[in-house]
Amino acid sequence: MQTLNQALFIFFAVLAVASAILMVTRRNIVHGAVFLITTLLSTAGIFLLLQAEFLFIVQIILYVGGIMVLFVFVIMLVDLDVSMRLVQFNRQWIVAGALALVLAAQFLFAIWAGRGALRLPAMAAEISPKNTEAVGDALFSHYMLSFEIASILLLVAMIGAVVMAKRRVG
Amino acid sequence: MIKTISGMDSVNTTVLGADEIILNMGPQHPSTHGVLRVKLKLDGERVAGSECIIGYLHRGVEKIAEHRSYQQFAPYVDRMDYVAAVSNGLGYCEAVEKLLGTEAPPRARVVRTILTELQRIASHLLWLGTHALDIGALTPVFYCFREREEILKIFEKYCGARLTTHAFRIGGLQYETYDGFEEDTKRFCNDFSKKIDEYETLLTENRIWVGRTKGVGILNAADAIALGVTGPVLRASGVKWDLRKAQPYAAYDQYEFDIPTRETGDTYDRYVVRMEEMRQSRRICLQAVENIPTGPIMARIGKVLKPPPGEVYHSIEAPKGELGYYIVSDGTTQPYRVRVRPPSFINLQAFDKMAKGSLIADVVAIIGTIDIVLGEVDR
Amino acid sequence: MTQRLKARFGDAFREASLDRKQAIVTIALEQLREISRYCRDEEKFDMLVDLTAVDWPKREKRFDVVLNLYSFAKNERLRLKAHAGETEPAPSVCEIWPAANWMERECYDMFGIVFEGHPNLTRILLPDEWQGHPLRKDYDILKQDTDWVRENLGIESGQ
Amino acid sequence: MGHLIPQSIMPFVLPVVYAVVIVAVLPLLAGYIVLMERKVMADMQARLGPMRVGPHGLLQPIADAVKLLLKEDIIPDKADRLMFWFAPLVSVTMALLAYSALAIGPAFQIADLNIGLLFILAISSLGIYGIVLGGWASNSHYSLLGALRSAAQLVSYETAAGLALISVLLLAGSLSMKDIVQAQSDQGVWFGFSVPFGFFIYLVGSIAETNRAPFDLPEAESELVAGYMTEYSGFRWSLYFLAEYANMVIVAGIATTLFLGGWLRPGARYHEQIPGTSIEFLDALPALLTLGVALYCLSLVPKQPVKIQKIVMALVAGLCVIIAGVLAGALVAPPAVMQGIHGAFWFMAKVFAYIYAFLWIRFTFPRYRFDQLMRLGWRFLIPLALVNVIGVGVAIVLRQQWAWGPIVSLIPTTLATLGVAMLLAKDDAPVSEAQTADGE
Repeated sequence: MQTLNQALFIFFAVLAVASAILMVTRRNIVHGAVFLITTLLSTAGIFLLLQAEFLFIVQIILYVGGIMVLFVFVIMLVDLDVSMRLVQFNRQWIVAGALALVLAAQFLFAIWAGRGALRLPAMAAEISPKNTEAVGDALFSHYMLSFEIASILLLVAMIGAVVMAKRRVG
Repeated sequence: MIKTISGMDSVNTTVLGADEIILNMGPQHPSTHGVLRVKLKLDGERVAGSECIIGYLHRGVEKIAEHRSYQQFAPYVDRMDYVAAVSNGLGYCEAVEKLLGTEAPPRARVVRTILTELQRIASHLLWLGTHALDIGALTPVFYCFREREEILKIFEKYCGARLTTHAFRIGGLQYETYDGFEEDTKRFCNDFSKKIDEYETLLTENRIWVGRTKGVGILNAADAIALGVTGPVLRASGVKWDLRKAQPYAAYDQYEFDIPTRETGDTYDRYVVRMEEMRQSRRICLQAVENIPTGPIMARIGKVLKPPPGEVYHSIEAPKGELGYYIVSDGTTQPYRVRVRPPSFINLQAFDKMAKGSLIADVVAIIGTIDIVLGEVDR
Repeated sequence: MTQRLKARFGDAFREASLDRKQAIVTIALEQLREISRYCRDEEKFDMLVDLTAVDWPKREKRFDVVLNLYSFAKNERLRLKAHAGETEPAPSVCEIWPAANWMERECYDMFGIVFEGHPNLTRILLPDEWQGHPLRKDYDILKQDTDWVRENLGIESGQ
Repeated sequence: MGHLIPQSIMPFVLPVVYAVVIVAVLPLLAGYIVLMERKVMADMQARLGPMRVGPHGLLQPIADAVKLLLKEDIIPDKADRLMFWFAPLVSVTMALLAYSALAIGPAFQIADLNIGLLFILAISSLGIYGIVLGGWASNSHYSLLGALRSAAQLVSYETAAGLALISVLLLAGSLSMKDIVQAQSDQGVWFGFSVPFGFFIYLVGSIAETNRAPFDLPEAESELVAGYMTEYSGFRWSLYFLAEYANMVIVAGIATTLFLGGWLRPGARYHEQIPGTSIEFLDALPALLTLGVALYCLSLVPKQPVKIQKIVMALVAGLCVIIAGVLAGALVAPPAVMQGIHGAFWFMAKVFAYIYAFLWIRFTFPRYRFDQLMRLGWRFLIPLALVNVIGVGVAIVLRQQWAWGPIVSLIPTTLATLGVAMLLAKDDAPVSEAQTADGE
């Protein structure tokens, strides 16, 4: 079981990184969106490997099933004419490159510093099979307040959207 | 701003204005009841304007009429509204009889009335089936065709043809009614009332059907009269007018039947009016079959018809509306000019007024509810 | 009814006759629009049943523009006839009865009678680039649009 | 046989076998559902349906499959090749993936995830990509419009169906398919009866989710030709077709598991036996039924005109006899095996009953217009589903606080939801404010 677990982990990791790179370099917007979806799916796969099925499911339903659908909707409704497909590189990529390097340096340092403590998790201790209940309990007991705030925020956002839509149609 | 739209057949048309697009419902569109092409100017989902392009089925019937004798032209009349051939024939024969100043014998007139009413039921059945199919109900079309088959069998037994029957001759009838004609008609009429109830249960209270037809393609009485619309479409807008009652012809004055009308003039009302008309036609048939007078079936007119010079306009109540014939004769055996007043052609004019402001899905329902036959529109 | 018309329009009112018990009134072409308006408003002929034309090549005013009217109130029919010359434009009655729109277009398409005042007088049944007006008596029935066939189908039409 | 396979992949063997079986059987099943649909449609429309290929058209699906394989596979010229090829794949894989959590019988389940139901919901919601990308890739305006419409429809009806499922989960208390069925057998009542509104909403939601019947607007023939499938042809089109029918079976499976008691035998409680044996009458029913079908097929054999059709009909009769034998044999087998086989039979019977309901609805109702479709979804179904969830919640509280019986506690809330439904449905027009006042 152990080797299979690792093999899957490596597979998902490589998939995630590769599709992330591909996403950025694609000229065709829709291809980019599809690669973004594969990245999200591979991160979901990693969640599953850590026995956190609830997170796996939420990741899929929320990100891939919800948000990305809106992304694809927008891409299709706003009919991007051909010019958008041309190469978009302009001067700013130098700045972006520098930032990426800085970030990479931080990562490397963190890995190097914590080298000792870092061991591939042998086999994550068997989290209680019913982690859905665990998440549920935590959400409604310790984090009750934040849960309420989040829900109000969402409510406001929804009402805002409706009002804007009404004004455009009206 | 969505780019070009390609209809079934037409060439791409580029975009207009901000978000106005031209959508072509081309001649081969599945639900245009024949070769009708509608150019819809769409604002998003709504129809901003529409233009009907017709003439794909124009065969120049009126030009041919000037080179045929009166009897030879009779079969051409069936090819115009090929769904209601018998009533076309009745219109033409009665017009020429008026031109000659003669009258068909009583027996012929009664048999003509029965066959025309059966043809009206058949035409309405075909309308109901295709109209329901356009709106998505898959089952009524088969029920309707099953009943229509019975009627076509009666026609076939009587005059050998099912669709373009050429059942009548100028001056009366060619064939005596086959024995068993009365029984067949009676049997059909008796079980037809049960069948109509079947359609009613399937559609009339069906929430989705009502949702798809109520308030769609509204035409009020004033517009209807101004646009010269006639037939069920006019009666659904609230005008109680039917040629069979207003100016009776054939043997309609001997039977009592009532004229269904509705007020709002939307697709649902036209549906109800036509369903009621089918019931009334059945009533007429039953009354007529009871006592078909005996006697000759052909008036005494010579083989060669030479009507005195002059002109006549005679119109009957065809299933689609008022079908009129304006015949000018110059005393020879061939008509000088035959002008056909086609109900579908003039009813189609009202399409633009009905379609404005409706959705694409409704356009299909509106074409269906006007009940046009392109053979008659293009002649 | 004829007396009221004669009193109202005098010379424009040519003659009234009965053919096979159907009322026909012949009027001058120029007055067509006024008389139509009069018929619709005062005489209650609120529906234009049919508008068509008949071609009499031997007469100097070659075309008969024929309007069939019907009155719901009186349940009566009336036929207005006006003589129009070959190139003489006829007044359009579209504003009075919108039904006339397509019928006038068909008359133009088939006879070549120009109805001035018509919203878009174009051919309705025949293709737009068609030459000639078929329903005229001098238009031979065998005459086919040979060049359309040659141009689109690249063959000689067999007619 | 256990020792043959190395220990490390032992737990994977059975699921893989089941998976292979399902993937193999599904195209066949989809084909025969199409045949069933055409036969039922014909029956309702006073005609016969496909009769030519094989006896009573039984070989029609095979003929369809071969035709689709041989058909030329056209790709529109300016189409986005990669997407055009990728989209149907997405649809089919998502449809097949959802089978993994479906519990066909107590024994026959690929993976008993403890989030089974949620997993199926998530996967079937990914099906939208297949449709949307397909519409985009075929680069014709008609399919783009069709794709967007069907995506909008799926998204909005998924919420309604999801809420309906939540109301059942409240009663079942667990997400795993097995536990839900177990809960139903413990409570002795199928959730379809205890939460009738949940069942109704789910029925409507599932019809809309699989683009069928009154909600098949995206591929409404009269307006947008064939929606997102317009440009596809040949085998690619059949992938979409397979995905649609697979979705239909999944949705039927979920409904059976949640509302119709999965593999529980109807009338689980009364046990009168066939005189002289220990076999309960209801247990023997499946065997008798299939035997009856077999005899009927045998009686048809002589009537077949063509010789080949006689053979095929005889084969079919033989197949039925074998199934009957297996079912009868299971009666005497140890309870676990009997439970497994009979469970599978009852499950499939209910799934086909549910699909029959789909077909029935499809042939009686005309099609909704798009805005009516959306109004029904957002203004009638979702509010009703919310009220239903509140109602069930209140029922559970009633049951725990005052220990009312499982059924008794549900009656008041169901009536309340009924009231709200009438209120909402009264005027198809916008929903009045009254609907929030409910849920005492």
